[in-house]
Amino acid sequence: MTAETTRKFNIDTVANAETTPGQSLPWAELGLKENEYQRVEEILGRRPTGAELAMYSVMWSEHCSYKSSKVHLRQFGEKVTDAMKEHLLVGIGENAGVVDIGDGWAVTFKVESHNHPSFVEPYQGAATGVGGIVRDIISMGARPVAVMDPLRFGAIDHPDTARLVHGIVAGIGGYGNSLGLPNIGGEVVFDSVYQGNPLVNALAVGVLRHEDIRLANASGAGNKVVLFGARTGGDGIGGASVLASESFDSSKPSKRPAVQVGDPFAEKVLIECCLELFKASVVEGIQDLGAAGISCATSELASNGDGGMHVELTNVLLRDPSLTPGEILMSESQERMMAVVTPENMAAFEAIMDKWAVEYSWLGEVTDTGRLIIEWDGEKIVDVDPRTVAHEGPVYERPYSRPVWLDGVQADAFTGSAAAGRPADLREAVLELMASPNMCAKDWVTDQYDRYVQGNTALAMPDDAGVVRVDEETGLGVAISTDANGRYSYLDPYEGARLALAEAYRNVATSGAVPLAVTDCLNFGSPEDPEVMWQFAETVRGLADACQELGVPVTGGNVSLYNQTGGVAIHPTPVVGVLGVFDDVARRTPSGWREDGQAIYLLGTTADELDGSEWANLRGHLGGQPPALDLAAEKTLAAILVNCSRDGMIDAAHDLSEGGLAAGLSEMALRFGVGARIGLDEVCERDGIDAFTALFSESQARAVVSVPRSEEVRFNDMCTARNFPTMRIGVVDTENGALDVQGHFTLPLGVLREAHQATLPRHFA
Amino acid sequence: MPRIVVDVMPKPEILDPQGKAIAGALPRIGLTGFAGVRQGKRFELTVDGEVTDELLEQARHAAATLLSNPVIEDVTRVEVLEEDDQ
Amino acid sequence: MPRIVVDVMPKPEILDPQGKAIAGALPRIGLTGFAGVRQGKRFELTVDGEVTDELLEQARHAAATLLSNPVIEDVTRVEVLEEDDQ
Amino acid sequence: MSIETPLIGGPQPLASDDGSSPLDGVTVGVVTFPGTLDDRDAARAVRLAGGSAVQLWHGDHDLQGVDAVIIPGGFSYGDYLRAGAISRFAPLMEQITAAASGGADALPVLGICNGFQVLTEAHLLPGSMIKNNSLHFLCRDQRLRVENAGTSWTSEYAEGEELVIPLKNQDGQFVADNRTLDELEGEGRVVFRYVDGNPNGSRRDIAGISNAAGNVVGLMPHPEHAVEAGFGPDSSARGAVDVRGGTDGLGIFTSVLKKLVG
Ligand SMILES: Nc1ncnc2c1ncn2[C@@H]1O[C@H](COP(=O)(O)OP(=O)(O)O)[C@@H](O)[C@H]1O
Ligand SMILES: [Mg+2]
Repeated sequence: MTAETTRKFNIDTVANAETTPGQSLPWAELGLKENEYQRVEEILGRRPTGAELAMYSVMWSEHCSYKSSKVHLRQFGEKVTDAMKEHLLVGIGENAGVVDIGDGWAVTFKVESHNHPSFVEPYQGAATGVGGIVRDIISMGARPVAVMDPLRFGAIDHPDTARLVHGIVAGIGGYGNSLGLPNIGGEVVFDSVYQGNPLVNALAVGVLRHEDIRLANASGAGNKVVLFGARTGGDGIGGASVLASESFDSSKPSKRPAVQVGDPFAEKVLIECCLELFKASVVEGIQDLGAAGISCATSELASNGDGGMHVELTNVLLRDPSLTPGEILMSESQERMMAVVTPENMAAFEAIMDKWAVEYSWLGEVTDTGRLIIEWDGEKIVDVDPRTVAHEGPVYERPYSRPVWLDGVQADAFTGSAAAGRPADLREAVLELMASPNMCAKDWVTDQYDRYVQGNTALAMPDDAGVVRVDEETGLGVAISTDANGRYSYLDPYEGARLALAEAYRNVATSGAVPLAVTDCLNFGSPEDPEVMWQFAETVRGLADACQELGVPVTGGNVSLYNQTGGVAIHPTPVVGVLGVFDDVARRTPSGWREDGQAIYLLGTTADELDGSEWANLRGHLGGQPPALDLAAEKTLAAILVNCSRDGMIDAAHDLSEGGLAAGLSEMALRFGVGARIGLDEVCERDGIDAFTALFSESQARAVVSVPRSEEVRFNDMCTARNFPTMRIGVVDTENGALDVQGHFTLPLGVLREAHQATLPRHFA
Repeated sequence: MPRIVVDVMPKPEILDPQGKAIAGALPRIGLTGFAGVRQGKRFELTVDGEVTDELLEQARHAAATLLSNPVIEDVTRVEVLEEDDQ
Repeated sequence: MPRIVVDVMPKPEILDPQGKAIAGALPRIGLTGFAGVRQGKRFELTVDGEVTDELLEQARHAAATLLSNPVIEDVTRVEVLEEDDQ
Repeated sequence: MSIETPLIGGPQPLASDDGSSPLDGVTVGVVTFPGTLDDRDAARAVRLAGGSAVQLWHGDHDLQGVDAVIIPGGFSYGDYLRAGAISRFAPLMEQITAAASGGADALPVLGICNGFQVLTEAHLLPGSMIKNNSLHFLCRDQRLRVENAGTSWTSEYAEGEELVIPLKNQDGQFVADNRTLDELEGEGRVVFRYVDGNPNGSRRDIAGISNAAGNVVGLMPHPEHAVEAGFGPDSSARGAVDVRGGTDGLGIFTSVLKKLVG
């Protein structure tokens, strides 16, 4: 049978659905629950057509409808004060939030997950993860300017880990590098809980002028709807090929790809061509095609606009001519966009497409009927209220309960049994920490990423935050950091989420930027497990509360559920990204000292807080309570760090988090290969701790800075005025070539660097 | 020395960006006769001595595990290369 | 649809880093029978209709100019693919 | 105002804005292919060196009267077939090839990374590039030595001078047969050599070469990423610098501008 006849025969039309109410449809195979299917029938007043069923089933999936998480995510909106909204141009709900950074400039940023596809096919899964988040950014009207990649893998020595690390890192680099987007940061964490469920989160940032903001809506009856970019193939509809039955013919459905292959070149061209469209003001509304493809784009554009759209589906350009209408609606082929264009602008639109050799097809037009009508060769196959598809999916109040095991875990403090975990030799302990999978240098990964392209990168790995310039005239720019600590969240999900936010906020301030806004990617196990659901609920509550206390709103994000193998879920892993702004990126503070004789100060106090720490992790222990969080102290610390950068009071700053002071001092010394002499006695005395605790505790609201001699008085006065505990703990030494912790050990930087650098190459090179 | 050749092609249903880019370039250099292009890989495994059945079996195993990614590629040939076939 | 196949291999005197990496990996999965590996490319050009001499000529031209770089590669085959040869 | 960082700066005189700069009217074209990435950066480098950049589109047939051309880095056509393989057939490449041939006074052309690959594919420069030894994309701050300070693009350096310039690519291993290599060495056409370790396996540590006349130069590292303090590499071959303060690449761009006015 030729493609042409397949395309014509036996299409399930609306008329057909009306006359054959008894026809059975594969709703269960498509993932709908019985009550959900009944709801679809109620909405339509008849059974759905095959094409309608395809749309409802993908749009009402967990991934697209947030049906398990919605009731909780509302807090991000509810806990936002007017003051927090001050810089928000576009909030949650759009493809990505948009933040005002001054001078008429705005920034949009968002983090998303591509976890499961990356486990199946690491290179393509990670690559298309970058592709997807970048299209979200373009669809806001922005030029993408940077990406970041928070990653989680299983144990470093597990036999499957090298496959995932190689593929995922190469995929992120392969796609991002080809798009010309500098990679300015991310995370690499190894923990056996992620063995069968690696986390691949990708963050993208874009820049735009206020007046260039584009929204995903289709208004103006009579305006044309156009699909452009790559052709539509059978990508991402593997499980849904049951829909072949919609055509009721006996020929076997043709094979559908198990994974999607990304085409970064097509996306790069798509970016340039969209920017030309924006510049020429040729599009009224625009939407990227991601999950749920055309189903999502048409129903969202229509319901966010005048409410109606009329589309002829046979106009879609296909890569695989055997696709049925339902499959075309569900296809997740990459590198596609949909736009709304006035009739007057059609020629201008086509000229830009032709210049970039991008394929496009006019699908139909915007109407004011309140209905989304899709036809197949003139026959109506979809007739729905688009809101019911896009926004009125099921919402579940899933039961949740605090895990019974949590009390036992929280009671099992590492500090209590510290004798066993306390090293005899601090020098060896620091070396072991800095060589450990989570604390070792990540250069083997980050050297595979372009950090230079676009010429605006002011800070990147290994500094605390990535910093890019936005405006070449003034130096206006942004800083971003992403953080999460799954172990803290496992011990206490409410506090864990707050700690993740605090760390990202602190990192941004450490670089010298004023924190402005938040994005998050919430990676969890199955929402159908009440204990996981409780972790999720606590996480959202914690993050929303902490955002309110710090005065930074969540502007968008993503939820990834079902990250579990068998009955075992990953640690709750809320990846939090904080965006900050600089008046002039020339003021950014690097994370290493360079000038001989500068004074080294420790900001903040240290308590005996080793539960959940990297050190405890190295000793195979996970129990107790995560470190205590004082958000007022975090705010003060951030204000100090930002002021210091503005007024030139410090030359280097590094926040203290995983690995504590030991990691902080080591990284600062290694940054430019410059040593230091450190004394811990006064800190130990003031805080009532020993040297081991001073070095390895992960107490929050701390940072180390280096202060030029001429600035010490001013620096101390400022900290005193803000009543923030500060202590001089040493001095930069360009001669000794070592990290010298007096009275305890001297660690030559060569030895330290070798230990720090060797780990990833040893496992993966 | 005798060689075993292994051909690996992207699965037909999988997007092949490389083939697509070439297909786009051909008309620009005046070659308009082709409806599509797909780009795959060709491996030549050199054998020191004679090609035994066991070695062919090894080559098939290599083709299925190391030389192709079964999620996106098909092994389309594992064969001893005839001398004149170079 | 008929296909013309074009095989391109790295020149023997040019180091082939990919082939080398594969040769190094084979013994690690227990395949010790091969003396060397080279990785090249295989292109399949689809023809809409019949393969004429003129089309074969076009394919040869494409192989020599676009599909290979004579500084580092040799075109080792330009041929109509037999049906059963897939 | 548009979201676009301006690629084409208005003419920006080197010396002052009294309009008397010798660089007035000197223009350097920067070619954009589909998939080119570093065109804005190359244009910025030209501006920082005091010249004016003009955007050239691969599909045009006109060099717009530019005095020199830069083919910047990126992944033209995705580099899917071979880096530079498809781009070299662009209409504009015919103009460039014609203008670049014909001796020392012919059009100066610089190919950076992907641009270098395009120049070898177009046979304006000998040899070719294959995958890095590591088979990985590699981004790092690379030390180079200027081996020939007599080309259109290196006259501002001293022979033997070292530079630190970012290197970032996947197919950066320069190969050619021994005869060609000997010829390049013998004629002083090895313009840049890697020092402190060969990052990718390039024959004879070659990082950049020129044609016989010295007007066409190609190199794998990216001088346009080491032209502006605050956004370059962390170090300079001239001694320690501030964080991301390295500007060792600027001389490439000032060299050609000086040549054009002198
Ligand atoms: N996957 C990655 N991609 C890009 N940069 C990364 C990645 N992993 C780590 N980095 C960078 O390496 C540096 C050190 O990482 P990490 O120790 O996790 O930072 P921090 O503790 O300050 O959050 C940071 O600059 C971080 O952005
Ligand atoms: Mg940090």
